[in-house]
Amino acid sequence: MSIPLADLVTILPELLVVFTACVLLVLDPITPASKKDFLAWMCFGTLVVCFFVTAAGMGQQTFAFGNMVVVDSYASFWKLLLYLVSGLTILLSIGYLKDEKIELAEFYGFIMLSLTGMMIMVSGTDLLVIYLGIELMSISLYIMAGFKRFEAKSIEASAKYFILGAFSSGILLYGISLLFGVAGSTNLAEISTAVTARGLNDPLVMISMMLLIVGFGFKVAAVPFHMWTPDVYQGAPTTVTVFMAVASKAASFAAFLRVLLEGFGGVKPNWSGLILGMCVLTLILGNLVAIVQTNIKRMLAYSSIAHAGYALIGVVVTGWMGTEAGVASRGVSSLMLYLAIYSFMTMGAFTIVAILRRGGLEGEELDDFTGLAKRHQGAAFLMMLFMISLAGIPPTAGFIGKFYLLMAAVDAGLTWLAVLGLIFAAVSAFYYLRVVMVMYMREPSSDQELETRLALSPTATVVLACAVAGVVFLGIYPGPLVSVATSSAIPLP
Amino acid sequence: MLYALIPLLPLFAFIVLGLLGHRIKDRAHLIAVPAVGISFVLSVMACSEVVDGHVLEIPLYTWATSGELTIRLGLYVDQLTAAMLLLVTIVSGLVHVYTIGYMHGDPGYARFFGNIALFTFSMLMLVMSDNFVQLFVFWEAVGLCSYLLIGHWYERPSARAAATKAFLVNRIGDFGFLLGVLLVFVTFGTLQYQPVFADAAAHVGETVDLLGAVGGGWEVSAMTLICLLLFVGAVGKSAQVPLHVWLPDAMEGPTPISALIHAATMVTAGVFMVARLAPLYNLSPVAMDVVAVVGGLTMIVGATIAITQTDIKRIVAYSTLSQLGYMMMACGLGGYVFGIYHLLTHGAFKALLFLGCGSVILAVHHEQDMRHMGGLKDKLPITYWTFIIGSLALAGFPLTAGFFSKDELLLSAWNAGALGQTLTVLGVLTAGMTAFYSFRLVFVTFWGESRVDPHHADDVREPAKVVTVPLLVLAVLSIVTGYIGIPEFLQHAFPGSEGAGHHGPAATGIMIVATLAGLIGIGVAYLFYVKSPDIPDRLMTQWSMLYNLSLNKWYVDEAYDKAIVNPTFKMADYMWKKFDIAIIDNAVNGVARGFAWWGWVARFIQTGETQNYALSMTVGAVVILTAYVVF
Amino acid sequence: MSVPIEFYLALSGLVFLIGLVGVLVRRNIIVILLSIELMLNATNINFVAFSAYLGNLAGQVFVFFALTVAAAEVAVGLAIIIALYRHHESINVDDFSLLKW
Amino acid sequence: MTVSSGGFPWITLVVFLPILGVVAILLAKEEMAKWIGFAASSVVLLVSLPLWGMFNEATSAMQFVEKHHWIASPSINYAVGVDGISLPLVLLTTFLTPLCVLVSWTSINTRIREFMISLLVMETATLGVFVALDFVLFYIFWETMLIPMYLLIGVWGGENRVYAAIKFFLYTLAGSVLLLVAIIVIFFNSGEDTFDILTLSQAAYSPTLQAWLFWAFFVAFAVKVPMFPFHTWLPDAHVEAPTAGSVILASVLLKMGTYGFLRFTLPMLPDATLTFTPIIMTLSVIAIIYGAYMAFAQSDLKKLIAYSSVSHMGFVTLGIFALNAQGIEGAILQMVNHGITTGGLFLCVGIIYERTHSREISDNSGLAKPMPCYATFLVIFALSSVGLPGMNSFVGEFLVLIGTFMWSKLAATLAALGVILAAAYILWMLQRVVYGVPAQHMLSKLYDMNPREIGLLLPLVGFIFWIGLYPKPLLDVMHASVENLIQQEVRVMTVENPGQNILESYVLTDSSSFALGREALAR
Amino acid sequence: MLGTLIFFYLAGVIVLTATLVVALRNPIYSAMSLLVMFFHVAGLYVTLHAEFLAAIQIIVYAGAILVLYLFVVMLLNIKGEEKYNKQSFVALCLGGVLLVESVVLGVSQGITVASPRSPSLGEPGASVGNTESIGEILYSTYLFPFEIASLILLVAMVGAVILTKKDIFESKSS
Repeated sequence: MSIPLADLVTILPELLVVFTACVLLVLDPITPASKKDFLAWMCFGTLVVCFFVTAAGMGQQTFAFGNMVVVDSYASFWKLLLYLVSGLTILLSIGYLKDEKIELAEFYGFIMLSLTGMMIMVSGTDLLVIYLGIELMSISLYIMAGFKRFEAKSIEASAKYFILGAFSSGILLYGISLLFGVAGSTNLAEISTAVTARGLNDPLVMISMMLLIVGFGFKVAAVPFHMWTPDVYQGAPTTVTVFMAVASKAASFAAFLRVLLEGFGGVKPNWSGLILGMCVLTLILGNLVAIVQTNIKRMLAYSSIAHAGYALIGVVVTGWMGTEAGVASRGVSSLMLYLAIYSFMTMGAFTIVAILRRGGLEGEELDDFTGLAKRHQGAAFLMMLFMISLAGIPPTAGFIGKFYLLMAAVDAGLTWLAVLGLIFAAVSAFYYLRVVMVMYMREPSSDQELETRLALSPTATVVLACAVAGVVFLGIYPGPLVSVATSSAIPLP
Repeated sequence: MLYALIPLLPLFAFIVLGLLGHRIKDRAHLIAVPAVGISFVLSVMACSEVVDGHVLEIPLYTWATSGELTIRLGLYVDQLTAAMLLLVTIVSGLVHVYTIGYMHGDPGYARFFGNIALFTFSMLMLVMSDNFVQLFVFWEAVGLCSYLLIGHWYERPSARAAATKAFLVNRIGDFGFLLGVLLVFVTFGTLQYQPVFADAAAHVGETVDLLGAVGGGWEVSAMTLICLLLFVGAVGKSAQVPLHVWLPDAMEGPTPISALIHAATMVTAGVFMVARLAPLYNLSPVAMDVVAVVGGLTMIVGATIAITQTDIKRIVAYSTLSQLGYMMMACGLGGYVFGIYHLLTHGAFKALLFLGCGSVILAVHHEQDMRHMGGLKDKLPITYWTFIIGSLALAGFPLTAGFFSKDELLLSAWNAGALGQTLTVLGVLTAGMTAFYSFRLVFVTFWGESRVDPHHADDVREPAKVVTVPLLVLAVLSIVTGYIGIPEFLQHAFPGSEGAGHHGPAATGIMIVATLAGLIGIGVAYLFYVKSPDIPDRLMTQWSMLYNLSLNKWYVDEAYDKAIVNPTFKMADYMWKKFDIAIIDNAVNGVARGFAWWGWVARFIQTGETQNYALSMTVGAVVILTAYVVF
Repeated sequence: MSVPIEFYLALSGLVFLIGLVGVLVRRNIIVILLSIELMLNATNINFVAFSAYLGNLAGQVFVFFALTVAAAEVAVGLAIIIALYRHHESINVDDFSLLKW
Repeated sequence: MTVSSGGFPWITLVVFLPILGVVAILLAKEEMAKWIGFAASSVVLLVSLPLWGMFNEATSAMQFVEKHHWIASPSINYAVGVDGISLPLVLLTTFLTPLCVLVSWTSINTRIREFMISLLVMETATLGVFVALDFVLFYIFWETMLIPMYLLIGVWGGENRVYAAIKFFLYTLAGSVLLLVAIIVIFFNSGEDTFDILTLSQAAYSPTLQAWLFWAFFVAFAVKVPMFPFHTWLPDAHVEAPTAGSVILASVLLKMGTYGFLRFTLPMLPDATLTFTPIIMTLSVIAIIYGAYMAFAQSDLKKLIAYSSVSHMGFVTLGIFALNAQGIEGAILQMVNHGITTGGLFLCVGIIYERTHSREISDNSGLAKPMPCYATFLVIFALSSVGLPGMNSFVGEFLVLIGTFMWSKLAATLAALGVILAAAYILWMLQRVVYGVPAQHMLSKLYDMNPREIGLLLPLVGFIFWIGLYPKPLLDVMHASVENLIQQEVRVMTVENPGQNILESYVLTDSSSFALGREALAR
Repeated sequence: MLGTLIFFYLAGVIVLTATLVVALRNPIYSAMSLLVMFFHVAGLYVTLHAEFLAAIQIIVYAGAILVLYLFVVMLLNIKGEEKYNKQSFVALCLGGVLLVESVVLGVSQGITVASPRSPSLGEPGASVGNTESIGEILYSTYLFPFEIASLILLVAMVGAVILTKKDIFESKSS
């Protein structure tokens, strides 16, 4: 039994990340507390390297480990995004962990490991692998969510996430088992042949698909499987929230889409309708409930649900009956584009929340932002920028993302869906702008003046810089990203 | 081209005064008077050029083009215009002079001169305009001037109100006028006089669909509609019934204004317009009759009100009203020449009367109620005698200008068929009343013992030369204008309107009757207010109803207030609060509130209990599976 | 083979549903985790049955991995439960709902 | 690749110079902000003037066109240019912004830097809207404009500013929801892979589709204008906004809506336009009368002017949908006029507000004595908004009325009624504000205008009389473009009933357009 | 025939014990009945010729996991006798619906499984299931998942430590 070298080369990035994680876990005990940052930088460096490795391999399509893993441009796109997000999360955490007094180097280890899980999810072509990837990612996240052990909220978030996560993965697994019965294998390609052969109304196919949709719907936080999101996002440490809101959501969408298209490509009408329903519900509920939130983290959580709704538009389009290949791939690419852009703006928004501190705590209440523009013009301005972008108002990137999704929707003949999406975009503007309003149009109370400060570590500055750059640049000149997304969408059938 | 200066000089004066007014202050007249003076001279020259029947046309510039619409501004001087030019420049010039004395020491001295200069400019442009747009532009411009001038003493609430009222009522008239202009364009495709007049005949048969794209197809004759709409403007401007209400109130303005704008020139613009557009009116009998009837009505209404008023200026104002009625009636009956003729003579003697009132008012320290006057004839000889002349002319006393013009006017009316003859009878009646109230005014003001406020009863004396000289000049004019053959001069402007034969039984009959009416009126006035002053009071009590009706101007103002003004404001407030805010705006905010409310409701799905979350997932699963089972 | 595959499917389905209901009805976290174990076992029964029926080992291998994951989850889960217990002195899920609405 | 006009990129320069100003402000010190703001906006004005000079009135084609590829798929270009319709509006914008800076000179004394930045960003956005030749570009500018306006109202506004700001923002945003969808739908139905406005205007769309698109456009534009049922945000926004905000709002922002009608609805959806003209005309007439009538009830100067704006913008829409040269040119002219006149009025209100800190008529009465110079200006602007002949508004209203009169006597008559009402409420306002008796407690605060204030009102007065007395040059700029625009309609109408040009079809049989509309709908 | 009987015995016990796990009020009893069930599942595996898995089932599940549970239960000495959740009725209904629906589906359409991969194996499961072959593919075909599984375990290990170790932060920060 010998390990084919080629396969190892194919999964080189994964190996690098894992290796770094292990090294970190080894070095952690022997590095003095003052030097911990070094470990973070080590991880960051690794990610940079991985970035270039993946970017270099962009374009070709290589299978490894007997078609269990594929590295195609679709996977690469997501991986690049994941590196970026994880890297920024790490940078942000360096300062944040100190402020929150949870300075554990293991944290970075978990980020790396769960990143590994995500990478496996996006490039797995075998349900077994995808499942394991999901588990690796989720278990790390359960732990990270509870990282502020001494805070009841944090642990509660962790517990809720864990219970529901385990529940959903149980459901997912059962679905997989049925599929195995259907196809005699867990490989997506074989599954799709079997499913296509059996057609729409085979009970096993139906039930298994239902279970899979529930499982993935949970991961991407689509209504009605979204309910963990607000609680967990609010309770978890902010950097973890960012990581969950951006990275895990992106990875889950990637895997979800791959499973749907490569596994169930034959029965598109069977699932696109369902996804459409989920999509509509998600849009409506996410936006409506966000209106009444007073805690920014929770508000952003609901907004991330709403954004999942928008992303689902892309999924719907890819599967919508009667759409020819061109339209379908437009759906995929617009989804990828949207999530990429969404990552930047969400990253930015959460970063502001993370660095804004009132007393010893982080300024996560809406009230903590009162009159921010008076004291910290820069922060207020950036927050406004991110809010505008999240609301999808030009000339920020958020608009471009929505624009392409709507294009796809209209192209697929779902004009009404586009209208609905935009109406709720207008609704969302209300709660996003309320933040702006609070920052710019309210007078801060005197004690607030004293209490609030900006824990702006240099690394956090870098994060903000990247986020702003993304939001503005992609808003004004989205061309490159668009073309990348378009080309990366091709490998999917 | 030289004649372009006629209007431009006053404009220049206005601009100078407008910009440097605060510097020039009391020397304002040094700029205004010469300007008007020169334009007077130029007008005389212009007049002499057109006296032999041909006309001057001076194109200025193309104002605007749009689609097939092209509007060229220009000046057009024919006999009608020339006569008006003279009238305007003369009266305006004299008023300028008079003002030097009258407004002496007024804080707004320069502003006042500026405004009358502007008015003179606008009025001249109005009479000289050669197209409808220009006519309309200055039609409103003179209205603006009167607005500014009536409101000259804006500290007085009454003056403010009067100014606004004047402008608004005029606006209502102009609304019709504007529509008329639009209709002219739609019918003729142009707005220049000459082409319109040229092919007016061709469009007689045309009709317009009133409702247009809205459908319904309510057809009326284009020509009639045009004439009537334009006439609405005239009704407003010339204070004809029912839009006459603004003129009396306009007396709140300084007296020179009353003389210039509200007696001699602006208010006659309506008559002028009808005359100017004779070629159109001639083609629409209906419109003509309407004009005539409205004129006649105004004539009688004005007179009936005048006989009971006590404010000297208002008396004169109402007499102006009824005189305008005469003119309008004449035009309506086709006697344009005589309408204009009377317009000119009236311009002279009415200006005279106003300025006379002015000097009286000046003498008795801005007292206008004649019950606080009397016995002034010794103190103010010049004023008194000139005033007498004016009144005689107004009463149509033989050998005054008023006598000739009114006489020929009535004559032409008499010759204009049944309607004409009925109106003539009214005219004679009115003549009688006119004589009565004008001499009532004279007797009460100048005769009898003084009822002047004792404080300054002693220092009542003749005002300065600048005030009296214009009186004398006008007095002369109100005689002379009867003899210089104005009608013949005007004939050229109205081809085919040779005045009815000046001889024959009708002519003499009318002359005698009218004169008699005048004399009777004077006699009655003498009887009432000199011989036995108790008669009026007795009548007053006997016919109190009629008396009050007349005293309160037939309650027209009250009616308007009750029927239109107050409801408008009340309704507006109600609509705003109950409809705009309570319904429309509420609906808008309601949508927003609705979303928020749903959000508030939906948040409670998120109970915070883990197992509820798991349950909702299960529900989701069930729903999906059911969907599959069902479909 | 003597027993038709449908029986196995029915069995596993039943167990799975019981586990699922268990998750929904029990308040004690530990029992909830046990119910989840039921669901996983149902899965495993499926896999084994299929693999035997189809005669390929993939199913058994999958069970192997599922087992590993289950073990890992249990470890983490119990850790969380302990941490949670430190805060609430209780491990009834409905006793902790700081985060809601 | 670049398909530039080859010439010097005037438009780009004009549009983005303000952004340079923003950068400068960010770098400079707070005290310098307003100076830079003024400098920047004036430079923009200077740079924009040559456009007028070099503009070729003969052609209806876009001029100073710049076109660069921006996004590959779908092909979205950075394409800008002006024609006779947009040029006046561009100039209006560049001309008013410096005034806005000036009027805020002393009245804005908190966060001057942000204020100036918002103002300049606003200028860029609005200019962008008027010059954009690419639909997506247009939409981007169209939306971008919301943010600075939101801040202007919300940060520097009056007591109730937050409510007004959010209302303004959400209302207009919600309005443009359908616009974006419509843009995309048009893109897919035009049969070409481009968002180029001119190309899309050439394509033909099925009447049913046109009907949908028409209403989609309508909502967006009508909210901006605002037309009758959608007007309620205007009073709030105007009243709460700072003076500069109100001026921009009234003078430039409202024009976007009507500009939208001209640039998109008419050329792209000719059939639908003909079909729905009666409805729009009705709404416009209602707006005219209703707005004027509401103004009666106002005791707050700004509210009064706001409602008068509704009325005046009613004239604009009326003229546009009269679909003939006079109407449309009058409408465009009226946009400019309304910008100047209402702008002037708001400036006046701002000036007095700076002294008395009240917008109530009762507090600001009898200004003629203490502030003669101010009173003069106020009277001039007021009379201009009454539409007094010899002043700018008259020309616009006159042309619009002619155009409308050709379409329907009744409509024109009702619209003309609006003119009377305008006279009524404006004069009533003057009677109290200018001529009334001063409120005693205010007397001490009433001092006449300083040179800066006079300086910023004088140019407006200049325009009022220039346009009033010699509108020809301004109209000449429009002719070609408007003619071209009308040809679009003619094309459709001649399809309906050949051998009739649009004017005849209106003049001879007023109801023809209505009938045509019905047929168009029936198809 | 015998096989069927055995199956029904095992299945019956499994379902019963499973129900007890959910039904019994006391966690300890639940755990116990789960233990019973594990053994029977293992038995089921044996009948399916998956002896290796059967062994693991006993060792890992019964031996490790369940003991762990009991350990925690003891550690936190939870007083038993807890009530069901308020939503239990709804939950049962939903479960019932799911059951009915899947039965309906199964009966109406009929369940068909993929055809056996290798017909050569006449008596299915004879050669498969022996530990050797499993180990074989586990280290060749399934090497990659195997590695991932190891990572999962690693994460779980470290995570458990981090979450439970007392005063971990104090020691770090000092």
